[in-house]
Amino acid sequence: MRLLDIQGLETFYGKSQALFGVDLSVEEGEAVALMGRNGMGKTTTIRSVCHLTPAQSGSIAFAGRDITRMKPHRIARLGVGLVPEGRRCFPNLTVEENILAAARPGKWTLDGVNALFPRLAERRDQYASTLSGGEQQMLAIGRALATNPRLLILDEATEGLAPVIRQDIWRAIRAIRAEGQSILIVDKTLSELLPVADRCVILEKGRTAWTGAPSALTEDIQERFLGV
Amino acid sequence: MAEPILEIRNLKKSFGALKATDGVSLDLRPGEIHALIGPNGAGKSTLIHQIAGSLKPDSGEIRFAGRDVKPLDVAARARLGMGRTFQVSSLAPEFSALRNVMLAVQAREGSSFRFFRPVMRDASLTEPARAALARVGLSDRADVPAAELSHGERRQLEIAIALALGARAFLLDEPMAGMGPEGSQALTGFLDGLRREAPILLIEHDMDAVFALADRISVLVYGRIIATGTVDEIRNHPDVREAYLGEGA
Amino acid sequence: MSLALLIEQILNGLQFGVMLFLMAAGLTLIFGVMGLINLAHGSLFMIGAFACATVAAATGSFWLGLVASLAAAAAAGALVEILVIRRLYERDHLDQVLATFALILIFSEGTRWVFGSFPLYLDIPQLLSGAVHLPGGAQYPVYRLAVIGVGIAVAIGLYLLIGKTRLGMRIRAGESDREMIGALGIDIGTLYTLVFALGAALAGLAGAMVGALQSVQVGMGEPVLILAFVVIVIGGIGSIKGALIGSVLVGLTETLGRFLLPHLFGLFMPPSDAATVGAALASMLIYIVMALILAFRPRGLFAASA
Amino acid sequence: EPVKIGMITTLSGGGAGLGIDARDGFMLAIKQSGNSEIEVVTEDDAQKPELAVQIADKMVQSDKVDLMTGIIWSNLAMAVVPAVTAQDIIYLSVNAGPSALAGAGCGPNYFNVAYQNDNFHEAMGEAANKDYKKTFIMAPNYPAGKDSLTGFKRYYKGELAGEVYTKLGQTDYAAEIAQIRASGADSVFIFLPGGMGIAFTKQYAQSGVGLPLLGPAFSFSQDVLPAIGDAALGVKNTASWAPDLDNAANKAFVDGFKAEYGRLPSVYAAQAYDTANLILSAAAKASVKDKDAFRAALKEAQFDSVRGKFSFNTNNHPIQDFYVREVVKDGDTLTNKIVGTAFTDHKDAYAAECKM
Amino acid sequence: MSRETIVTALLVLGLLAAPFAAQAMGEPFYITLATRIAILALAATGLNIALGLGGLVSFGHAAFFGIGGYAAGILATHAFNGEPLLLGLPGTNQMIVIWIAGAVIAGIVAMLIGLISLRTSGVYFIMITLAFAQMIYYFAISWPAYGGEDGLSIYVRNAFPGANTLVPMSFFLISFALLAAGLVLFALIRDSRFGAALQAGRQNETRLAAVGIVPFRIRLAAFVVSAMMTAVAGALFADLNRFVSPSMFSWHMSGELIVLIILGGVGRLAGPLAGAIVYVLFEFALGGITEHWQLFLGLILLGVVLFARGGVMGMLAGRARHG
Ligand SMILES: Nc1ncnc2c1ncn2[C@@H]1O[C@H](COP(=O)(O)OP(=O)(O)OP(=O)(O)O)[C@@H](O)[C@H]1O
Ligand SMILES: Nc1ncnc2c1ncn2[C@@H]1O[C@H](COP(=O)(O)OP(=O)(O)OP(=O)(O)O)[C@@H](O)[C@H]1O
Ligand SMILES: [Mg+2]
Ligand SMILES: [Mg+2]
Repeated sequence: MRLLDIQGLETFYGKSQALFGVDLSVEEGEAVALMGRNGMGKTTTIRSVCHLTPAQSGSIAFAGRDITRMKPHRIARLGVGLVPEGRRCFPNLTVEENILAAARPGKWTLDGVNALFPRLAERRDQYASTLSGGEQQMLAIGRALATNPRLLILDEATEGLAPVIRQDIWRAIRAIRAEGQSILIVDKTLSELLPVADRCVILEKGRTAWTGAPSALTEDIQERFLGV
Repeated sequence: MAEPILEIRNLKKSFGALKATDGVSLDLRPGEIHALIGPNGAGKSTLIHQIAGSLKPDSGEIRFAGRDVKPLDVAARARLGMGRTFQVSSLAPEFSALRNVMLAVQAREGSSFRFFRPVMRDASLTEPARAALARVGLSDRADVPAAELSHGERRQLEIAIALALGARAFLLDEPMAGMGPEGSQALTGFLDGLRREAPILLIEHDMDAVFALADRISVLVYGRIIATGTVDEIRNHPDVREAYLGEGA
Repeated sequence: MSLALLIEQILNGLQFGVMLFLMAAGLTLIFGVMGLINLAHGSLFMIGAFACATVAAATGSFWLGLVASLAAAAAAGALVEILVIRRLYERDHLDQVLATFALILIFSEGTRWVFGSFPLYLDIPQLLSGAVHLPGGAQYPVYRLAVIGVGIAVAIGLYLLIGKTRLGMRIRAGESDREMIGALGIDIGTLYTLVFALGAALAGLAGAMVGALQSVQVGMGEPVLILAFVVIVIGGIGSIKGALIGSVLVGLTETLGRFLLPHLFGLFMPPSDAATVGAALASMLIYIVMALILAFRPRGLFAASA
Repeated sequence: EPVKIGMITTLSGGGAGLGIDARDGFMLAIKQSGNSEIEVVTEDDAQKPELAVQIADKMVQSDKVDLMTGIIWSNLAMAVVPAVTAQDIIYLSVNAGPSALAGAGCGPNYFNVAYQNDNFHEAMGEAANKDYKKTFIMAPNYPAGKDSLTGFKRYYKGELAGEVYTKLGQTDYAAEIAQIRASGADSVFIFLPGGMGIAFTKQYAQSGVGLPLLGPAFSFSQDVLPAIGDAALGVKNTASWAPDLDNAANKAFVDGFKAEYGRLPSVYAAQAYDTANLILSAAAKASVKDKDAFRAALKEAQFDSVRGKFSFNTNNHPIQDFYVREVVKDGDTLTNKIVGTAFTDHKDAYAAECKM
Repeated sequence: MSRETIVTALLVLGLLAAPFAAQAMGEPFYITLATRIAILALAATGLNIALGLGGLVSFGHAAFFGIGGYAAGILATHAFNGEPLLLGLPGTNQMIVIWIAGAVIAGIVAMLIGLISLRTSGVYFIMITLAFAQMIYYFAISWPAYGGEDGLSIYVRNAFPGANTLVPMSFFLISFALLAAGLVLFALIRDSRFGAALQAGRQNETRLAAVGIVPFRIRLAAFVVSAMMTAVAGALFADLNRFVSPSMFSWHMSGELIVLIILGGVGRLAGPLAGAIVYVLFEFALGGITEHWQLFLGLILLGVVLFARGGVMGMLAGRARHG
């Protein structure tokens, strides 16, 4: 079944247009990598899906329902869990409160998150504003998992994490994907991203420029759209 | 060997029971890139904060350009030539990229207590700022407000500001974070050249960049430096593999 | 000046402090926790007092009046949130200042239009009239003890609500990042309407309870507004404990200053001059204390987060 | 010749009750006179001096009024009166009577139809001599408060159990009440206008201290009595007028006011009513355009005052009687009844300083 | 020319033209009203330096407004009665001397207040500046020497060389000239290096310090300049009303100055002027219509916040241009 289906998305920041027609879909249980150079519209696409920066035109469907005009919290409750760019932990809440504030019942509990990131358990009563960068990143992931989403959206979720932790996170991502969790993921480290992804979508200047399996992502295409 | 520009001796800083910096000694020599790596929460940013002056150490010494800088505040240390970037971009959001950089030029040039001459018509400010933007590849985004730049572009702007400061040493806290693969490659090349202008203390989790750039690497774990050495020494250091690099490296 | 009198004055100071907390409680929620600058807090206080006075006069029951004060202020609060505040979350704080300033004008003049220009009658309920005897011969009005009781109950309730419940976490999260808490599935809009209404209801409750001791008239909320901001800021924004301690500190300073300063100046001045100079200094005292505290602790006594 | 009167008074905010009473009393007199030659322009000063000045400028420059009146508060009067009278406009005060305008700052264009600020307090000082030996006195710490206690002390011969100045706008008096209780006083004199008086009187009654309470009429006038309630019963207060004062003019006024507005008038309404009648009497004798003649006509003060006899002293301030009143319950309504006379033909203390 | 420049020019010229039109139509009161607008706009422009450029929301600028006013009142009183002031200095009725005196005193007081207040930020700054103003307010109310709460009358408007200040038009022109000077100064500061640092400090203090500029010093200087401009306006205001009173120190006054700025457009050159025009005109027009004018004034202000982003200037000239 198609979990997320985006057609012809166009989004503006004020008067300036950032998306010019993004098409993207995520099947149930699939991990899709959203790629592109800096400033090509990856984050904007995600913000539009969550209705944080509403799209001007185009359509977004989630689990068969049109969510184009739905309020962000309703979309989240349908099962979209967001790890936003730049972490955005709640600085005036403790680590534990960050995880619990929006938690919804399901497989992921506080204990589950703590088991995934022992570091967070250690710092449980510390205000998020004083966490190290990487700790905040873990917290943002844990917080999203605790809402037990059907689709987990990760926008540069491994940014600033130490290699060991990244390996843990990629391992965790593979594990939850293996359990059928759907994932939409933005990440800059291709070597780690590609093995996890079932499919890749590349944005170029606010448009979907290429879609295909990771194996089809030739050096040529990488050179052309990603600059490597 | 040349005198180190930055010397840290036995620096300590605790947050309650947590020893975030636990007797760190470290130096930065002219012409080198000294990478500081370590697990999340090891105390790298805390160290930078203490060097730059935004956190007060509990004890220990910090010397920069031959001076004890402990009594100086952030601004005074910046004027001495510490070019620092932030782990999370810290910019003037309403100012254009250009004006963000001009601020640094203005600070380097001296007095900000000039009330009358319009800055935008002051070529002694705009020209160096444009040059700095050009060097990081942001020329065509010069007039875009910082708030409207994408994440990666903001990271580039941070570097441009540090350049415009005419720093005698750079303290870069995860400059690669948020840059795409292409950006990271470009930045790696750029930093490679930059070390000839001024040495760099580089905090980075991107090991490709670190291994490509670093002359020396120090590894910080739980507030202590557990190893310092060349790329190869560190890459093969068992404790470092265990605590930081993991099996992949 | 006897010791008994001094002790009684200290009690008065404590009592006044708790009363201040009660007056500031609603603002603690709206301003301290939700982070909204609400200059119309005094108006909500006034609405509570007017509702209580009107209903008490019509039914003869102070208690029905109290219920009415909660209901009226909560309704006014909800209305204000939905019609005005909601559109301003994403804006600069200063827009909230202007909007709520406008609301003061509207509420004050609207109240005068509806209720006329003369102060209303509101007395304490029969049940709580009279005084208890304290050890040492002083007596204390029962009603004031009740005010202390309610004040402390509100303090504990707020402390638990904000610090210990998931609702409290969400409110605080909304204060720092509204968009993000929404994106995590919390209907922050409705939540904030409710919390705003709750804060307004607390203001209304304070208006009714304190109104029975003072005069119920248009403009009665203005001094409350400033005092409430003062105690919250002294305590540290966002901290319930801080607001309570700030209130008691201000209550004690104000009461003892008023009482002791004229005596102090009386030591080296003729009594009449001492009375005026002492009083002049006493009226500045809480501001002096606030300035001193903020000079040494720029984020109040108990800043919620570093 | 039509007369244009500019009335600046407080119609909004906390002090609006006084201004509205003054306006209503004034307009009642105009209406009763049936004189259609008189035009009154009324504006709200919101109790702000700057706004009062702006309105005064407008009334002088734009509305071109002949006379001005209406201000309740001394600080607003000080802001408006000197500037207005300097432009040769006659100002008649319905309430405020700051000492500066009674003494050195007096002038031919300024008539005070109410009282000099100290008068009510002086009257209470005099009246208190009869029953009390040790009074605790209290007022807010601002000029009117200081004038009040000075006025009281000018005539009071007993001892002072305490002299306390409170913060302007204070609403909680627990500390002062404790001091009163501990002071060994035999009576308490307060000057706490508006909401301050309401709050104090309620709290004082609740405290059970029970010493006799004295004050000028301001704290126990008809505008605040309903709000204080039974706590005010038995309080003695002084004024130049009371609703039960026995003369024909007063009867016509009180009945007319009740019929017109459905409430009892206050002393502010009475003073404003007298002011209007004074103007009417002068207008009947002289043209308002002939300033000298009109001033002379005003000075004669030949009108039927609700206060009985009324005349102007050399400084254009009243010579009048002052009464002791007691708050009583008349059916369901609280009101004041005269229980004695404090002064007859009383003049203020500043007239000698007035060089006019 | 940008739309903002055009709107600004129109507002300034409109203010200049209005009194002449009023005079032609025989409505001299409108000259007074225009003078009032100019003076309040000048006071708010002063505050706009601290608040608009520096993000320093001073809720205590009434202190400086009042200091200017009392400088005028006290100096004029002493000139009038010939008694010497403190330290044997004579009073004066020369406006220029009064402006300088008011500005200098306000500058010194602002320096002292700023040294303490600028250690705080955000709402704490709002409240600590309020605290200082309230101290001065209560002092002024209870200090009998210059009238206490009753205030102080200036019997004859102070003098300006070559002009009869009692003629409304002359006094208007003086006030207008000072407003124009204030606006020019504001624009210069905004575009200067100092202004760049000040504005950067508002947006991101950490960034400013990290390039080597001490935010505290920049802010202190801005606070002092801002206070001085507001004090000059206060002195003019005293002369306009020929009266000063502690209400010039009250928090309502501080609040009103802030309201003027927000109403007009925060940090915009013509914001305070636009705000003053709208506020004073509505206050004046509504006051004559109904006793409940404050209700309608409230509704209008509310309408502006809700529907005109960025205040009146936002409505007329579009959103603020980014630097
Ligand atoms: N708040 C904003 N206002 C205006 N323009 C914006 C805003 N945020 C982003 N943009 C612009 O929208 C475009 C797309 O940005 P977006 O953040 O979606 O890119 P991205 O692909 O996520 O880049 P990165 O890899 O750097 O995070 C960019 O040109 C950017 O400058
Ligand atoms: N003010 C504070 N109070 C308490 N703990 C703090 C405070 N500031 C930092 N810490 C803790 O100190 C440790 C070191 O933090 P620091 O930011 O220096 O880590 P880091 O090495 O930069 O990590 P990363 O790579 O994740 O950015 C962390 O565990 C952090 O939670
Ligand atoms: Mg992005
Ligand atoms: Mg870090």
